[in-house]
Amino acid sequence: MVITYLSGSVAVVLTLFLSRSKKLVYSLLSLFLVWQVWFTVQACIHAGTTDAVYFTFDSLGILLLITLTIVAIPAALHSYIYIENHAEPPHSRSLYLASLILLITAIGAGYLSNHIAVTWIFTEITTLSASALIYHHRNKLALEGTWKYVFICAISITFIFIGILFLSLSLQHTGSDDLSFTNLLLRSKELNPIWLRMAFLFIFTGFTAKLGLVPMFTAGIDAKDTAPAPAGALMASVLMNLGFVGIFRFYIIIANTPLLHWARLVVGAAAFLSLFVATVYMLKVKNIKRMFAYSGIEHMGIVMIGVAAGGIGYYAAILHIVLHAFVKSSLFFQYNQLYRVFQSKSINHIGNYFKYNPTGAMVLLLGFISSAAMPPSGLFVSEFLIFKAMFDARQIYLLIIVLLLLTMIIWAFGKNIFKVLFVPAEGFDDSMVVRTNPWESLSQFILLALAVYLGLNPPPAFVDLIKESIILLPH
Amino acid sequence: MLSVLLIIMAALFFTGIVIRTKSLASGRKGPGLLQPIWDVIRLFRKGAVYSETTSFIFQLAPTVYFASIVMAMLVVPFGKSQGLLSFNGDFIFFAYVLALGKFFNIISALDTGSSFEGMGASREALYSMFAEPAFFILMGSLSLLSGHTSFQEIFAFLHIGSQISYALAALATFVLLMIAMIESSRMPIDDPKTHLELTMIHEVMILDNSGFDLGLIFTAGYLKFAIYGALIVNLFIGVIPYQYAIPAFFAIQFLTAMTIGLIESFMARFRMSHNPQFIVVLTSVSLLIFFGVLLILQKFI
Amino acid sequence: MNLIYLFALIPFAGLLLIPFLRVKGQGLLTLGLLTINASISGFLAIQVLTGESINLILPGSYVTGPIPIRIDALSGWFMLIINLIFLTGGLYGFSYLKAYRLRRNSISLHFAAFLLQHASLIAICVIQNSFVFLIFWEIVALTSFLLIIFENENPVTIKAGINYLIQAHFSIIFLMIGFLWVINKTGSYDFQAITSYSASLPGSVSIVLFTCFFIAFALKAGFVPFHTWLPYAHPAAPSHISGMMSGVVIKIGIFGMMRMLLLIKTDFLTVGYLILTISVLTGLYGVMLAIIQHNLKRLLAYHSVENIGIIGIGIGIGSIGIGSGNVTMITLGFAGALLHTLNHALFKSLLFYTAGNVYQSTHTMEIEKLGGLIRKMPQTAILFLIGAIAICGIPPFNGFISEFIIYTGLYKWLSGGTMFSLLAAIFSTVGLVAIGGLAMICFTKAFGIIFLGTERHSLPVSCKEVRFIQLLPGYILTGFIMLVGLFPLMFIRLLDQPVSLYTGTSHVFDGLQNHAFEALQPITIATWILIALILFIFLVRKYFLRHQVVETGPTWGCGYVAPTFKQQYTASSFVRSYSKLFAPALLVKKEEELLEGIFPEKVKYSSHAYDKVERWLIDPVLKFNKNFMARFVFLNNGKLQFYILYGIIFVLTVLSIPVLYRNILSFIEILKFL
Amino acid sequence: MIHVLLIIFIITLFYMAIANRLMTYINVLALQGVLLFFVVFIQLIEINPVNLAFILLETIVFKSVAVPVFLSYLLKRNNITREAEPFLPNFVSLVITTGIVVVNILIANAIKDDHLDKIFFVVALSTLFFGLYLIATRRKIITHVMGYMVIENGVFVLSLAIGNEMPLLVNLGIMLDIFASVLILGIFMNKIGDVFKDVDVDQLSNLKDY
Repeated sequence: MVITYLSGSVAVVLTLFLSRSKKLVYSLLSLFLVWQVWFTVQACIHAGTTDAVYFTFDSLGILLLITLTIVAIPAALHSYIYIENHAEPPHSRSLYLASLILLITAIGAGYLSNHIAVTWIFTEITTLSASALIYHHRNKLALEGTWKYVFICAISITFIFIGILFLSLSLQHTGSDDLSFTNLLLRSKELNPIWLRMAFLFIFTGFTAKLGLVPMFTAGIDAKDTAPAPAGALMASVLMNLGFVGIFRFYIIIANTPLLHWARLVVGAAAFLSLFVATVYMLKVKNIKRMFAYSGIEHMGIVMIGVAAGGIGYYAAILHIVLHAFVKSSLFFQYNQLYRVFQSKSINHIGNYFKYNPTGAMVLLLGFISSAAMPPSGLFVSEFLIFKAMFDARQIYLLIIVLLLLTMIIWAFGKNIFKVLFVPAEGFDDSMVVRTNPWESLSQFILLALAVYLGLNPPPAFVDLIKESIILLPH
Repeated sequence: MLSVLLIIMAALFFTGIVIRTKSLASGRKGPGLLQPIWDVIRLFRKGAVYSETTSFIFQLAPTVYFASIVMAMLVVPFGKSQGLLSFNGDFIFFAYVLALGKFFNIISALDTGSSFEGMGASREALYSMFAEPAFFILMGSLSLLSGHTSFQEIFAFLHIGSQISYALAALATFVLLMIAMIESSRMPIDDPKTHLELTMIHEVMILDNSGFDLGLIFTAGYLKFAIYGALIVNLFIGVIPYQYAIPAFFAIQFLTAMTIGLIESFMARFRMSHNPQFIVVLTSVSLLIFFGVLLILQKFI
Repeated sequence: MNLIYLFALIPFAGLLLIPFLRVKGQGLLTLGLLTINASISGFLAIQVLTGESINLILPGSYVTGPIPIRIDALSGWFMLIINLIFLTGGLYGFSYLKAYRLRRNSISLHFAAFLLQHASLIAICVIQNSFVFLIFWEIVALTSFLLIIFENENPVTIKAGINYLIQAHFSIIFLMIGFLWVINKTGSYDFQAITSYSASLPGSVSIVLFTCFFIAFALKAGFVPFHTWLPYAHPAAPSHISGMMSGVVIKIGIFGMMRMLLLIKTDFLTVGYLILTISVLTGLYGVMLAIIQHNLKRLLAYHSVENIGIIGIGIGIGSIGIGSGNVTMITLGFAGALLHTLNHALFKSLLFYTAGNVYQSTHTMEIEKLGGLIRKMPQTAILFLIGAIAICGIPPFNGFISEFIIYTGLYKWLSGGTMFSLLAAIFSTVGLVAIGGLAMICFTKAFGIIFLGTERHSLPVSCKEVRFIQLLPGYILTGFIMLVGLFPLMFIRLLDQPVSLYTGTSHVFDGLQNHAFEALQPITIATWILIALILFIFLVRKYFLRHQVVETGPTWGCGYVAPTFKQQYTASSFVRSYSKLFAPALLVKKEEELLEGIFPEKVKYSSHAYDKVERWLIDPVLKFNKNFMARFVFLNNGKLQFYILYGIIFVLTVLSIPVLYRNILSFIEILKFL
Repeated sequence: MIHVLLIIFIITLFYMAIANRLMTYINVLALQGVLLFFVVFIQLIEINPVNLAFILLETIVFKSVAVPVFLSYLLKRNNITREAEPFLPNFVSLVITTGIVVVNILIANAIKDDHLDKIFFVVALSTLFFGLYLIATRRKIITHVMGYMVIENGVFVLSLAIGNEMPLLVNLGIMLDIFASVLILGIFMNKIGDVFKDVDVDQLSNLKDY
């Protein structure tokens, strides 16, 4: 079935890439959305089964796939709005949409793959498609962003590959050469610890480029900054989740070996550093898009801290990463309407958005509240659980530092957001402000509401999915 | 009831005695003892002049001031007999009802918009603020000593026996006397003798009052003296029978008045900037009293 | 049960409807829904205050677990206060916001937040699940933030709002740590777990736990040194919000504190002394800074700090009473605290509403610029005067009653005990007295300068009395102030249930087996006599003056022929001698040019009050933090090589650390060997 | 024999460390390709011939011909100056390179695993870190590309170490190699040359946060 899905999407991509007529392009886009939804439904139906050897519809995969689909639909919608507002030339339009669809497909397949090498391959493909999206504007900055992103990702992919080589080394003396997660988990006791250590280190470092964690977080920021906002939304939410999947699946294996403690230290250190870096730059940046990106870094830091803390932290981490996908993408979607009003992404030139587009302003406000993990946003729930996990792990001092850092982030984020929302920007004449249609914000409201609902009152199915996806971890 | 009558009677003469003492001390004959009362009565019959900057506050204030003094008078006991009102913590009521009077005094002074009266008002507010803690500590220590929290019981159960308690009584007298001086802003805090514009606190606040209002204010002033005098009396008479108590009352009131007169004739007014220190001294003195009480109760371990 | 669901439903109905209505409709809808919710919660509150307590458990969700809802007398009392202030505040806001009717968006946001805040405040009072409690706690913070920043074009307002938001978030942090501690030990979100757990703790540890909660609630209530957000938030907010903030929102901190005193079993004596000390300091510091403020709302804000201190003194006495098993002190302390909570809510919101009237007709809050308003807006003046007298704790108004009860508690405490406790008692008394005296300076200044004398500054011609509808809330509050002042026993009866929660014995006041309140009866009589006396003398005065000539003339200038309004006493000059005396405690920045020469130039003088606590506790931390964080901005410097270097460094560090670690260990071994 | 080749490989790294001209780098890359060709031939002789042929083809055609030619074409096309312009003097980089190699030998020595031919490990890691070092210390953008190529070679060597057991991984490595190189070089030749005339790294540091 996955094969069908992949071939189908590839077909769509190719035809899109070649086709120039507006109608055809958009019908193909909507066709793909249907295709995507169908695939998701199929995945849910065949939950637990393995497909085409390398893919398994396990609960983590399904959960994130559903998230992907939910985010993908408004992404497509906003891409449409974006393209129509910018009156893109046909070829760039097709290129954009083709690479968007390719990105979505690759991410989806990456979630589901049960073989580390396959995950790795799809990660490469995301790099390819993402770079096309980042370069969409075709100006100096876009080029620089693309170059950096591609280069860093190439390096990180190489790291992952080295990691895989080490992994195979550690597997060597067990006589099996199957690098699928299930097999690794099966033999986790026999793996050679030295090579496993190296393998985890390199794979972790490699995936941080996608996940947006210290050390490789840098390129992702530039990418999300220079890419068109709808694509940026995908990169800031579901693409990060792909990195998470890569690390998490491998973490499950290492968690069943004596190396768990060491792995915890590594992940925890990286996560804490990311949180710190995020704070530093949240206090610094004046570019609202980059600010969103850094807040993403912060959230990934929190997620990985949850993973490192263990216990209820695993549950909270998965919950957090799903909810964060919704919140952050809605913020990025809103960014387009903001930009349409002010024609600038620098906070100094933006102000009193509440006056020009109250609906959108509400999205920004709620988005801020959610992303600052203040109640009633669902992220508060996950963060609370993560703090609880830290408390249970006897990391009270670390917890206090984390809380302080988060407070600073809220302060910085709030300062900028409320400047954007309310305080008029000096020297901005609102004579030619375009009236934005409030219904554009509907999808964002839905995403935010979803985050609240899933956080505060999660339906049993959702809870079960999360619980199953962490069932292999030692509790 | 008895206390009220006595206080009123004392009030009739008190200021007269003070003035007479002062004039004798300065080698003059001086007016009759009841002269102040005649002045007040004359004022009551007069009309009034109001500044056009003033509002109804200005007209209401003297009434409230007078009423507050009268209320304060009602809770003061006399030896065995309670005041008209007597309850636990009535001295708190005493202090706060006087505060009501002050409040209105101050705002009525501000109502005229005159710089002089504003000055007086600001000082009145500051000094009374300074004076209050002393009174409360004094009453607190007395109530601790007697184990009761109403004027009448406190004074009734105050056993003046040991040397320490004599010292305490003396100190208490001093404190009460000084509070009285501050409250009615006499020497050494303020000098009512000088020409009105130069008296710095109380007298200057009532520059614009005239007629009936002025009369009320004067009467209130006389009553105030008598009230504090009565408190001082109560310190000493305890529960002795009336045939001794009542003469003692007048004797002590008379002494108090004379003391005030003498102080006023032989002392110079403090510099305004020195007054706060002086008033805070009262607080420390009353703290001394408190420690004395602790001594008596053997609380020092 | 259904009532509660209805209650929870209504604000959301409001949220959905408000954005689609016109301004007037929004206001009416808000008022209507508010009234419904208030009557629901008020109904429940009356029920619990008359004896029965409501316990029920909502199912909750997977994350929250079961949500116990326990409405006891304490919740009831606070619910009544909240409802009262919100109703008047809503009414006032309804007419206050008419001036802004053009800014529809802000107003709809405002009203939505208003409804939500009321609901969540009530929820805080009744919900006993720590997780849900946290959620509502933060919702209150958020909504009050939204309410504060109503005049949101002004950067100062936003700054003040964020300042508040962050400090509120700190309170959440402390709450969270406290709750997490309990959850971690007991695994239960229910508040009863706190009781059981703290009971199992040794006193010293449980005090740490209590301190955690205490700081959290002190941040909300604005105890010194956690008060620094108040003087910014109140002036920034529209007046009805300032009124509600200091009437209710900071009181929720008091509520939390008293709730914790019920829940946590700890060494109440120590806790009592702790609270008492902080409270006395708070009261003194608050009023001392209030006096030198030039902005009326800042002044009132500092007075909220002062009154929180007074309430705290009551709580302190109460918990000392619990610690020493002195029922009278418990009764007097907590009764005083609770009653003063109500009283402060009443007169402080009254004062803020009148301040709002002044602001709307003069467009300034600078005391120095006002003057003689009593002739332009007499009703506002009278209302303000009543509020001022009440807040100074002077009879015949309500402030006196609660302060009197607290005094009685102090003197009961003073009636015996160890040297230490006696000293503590006497100094708290001195503190309370000083607070009263200073408050009198402050409000004679405020009332005298703003409303009396002549204009110190040319006021706008449009300056006139506001419409009656806008005065109405003030009159209602005045009515309550009178009621408490003249019929205190009525309210004392209501306090019977809440206080008996602390004493443990039910119906403490029936027959007054402890002679706590026997004084209130004569007090009431005395107050009546006082009023009667004033009326009587006033009539006599009228009688005497009826035949006399009553004329008006200029104020007696002591011979000076050309007095101008500039010669009046100003606020600064009124408190000059005070601020000279208290200079060490204050922080007044002065800019003055002295007169020189025979024909001096125009000179100017200006002074700004600043907060020492803020200068010493807050600012350095922020400064350090800023510099520290700024040291790390080189990380993302746009150079690809560095980005790759980070990767290398990370890998190498992780690889090398274990090796180094081992080497260091062996080295230490060698050292040991040597 | 393999060992000799690998040692020569390491020596090429030293040479690269002290080389000044970009052209030299390109030649070294080509030489490395050839070396790898032989290494593959000897090391993987017993895997199935088709796969072997594919790998050999990749090494000889892609690594040692296509990439160098393409790089030199880029040099001419964007008329990039011939100097490598390192941040550090060659002597230092030589020392550092030696250090890298030594450290790797030590690490390899520390690892107890008889399944692995240590020299592969040493060569691979040295190459990897040397490549990273090259990227970090050269000023021109194109040297980044070359550094990346060096890294790829290192990874390739590492994959050869286990090529017998898992030829799949070798193929994956090749795929990565081709994919990434094409992507990077593609961007490079299309755009960067045109947009940024004087291709200096500092040109590409506008996206930053301070």
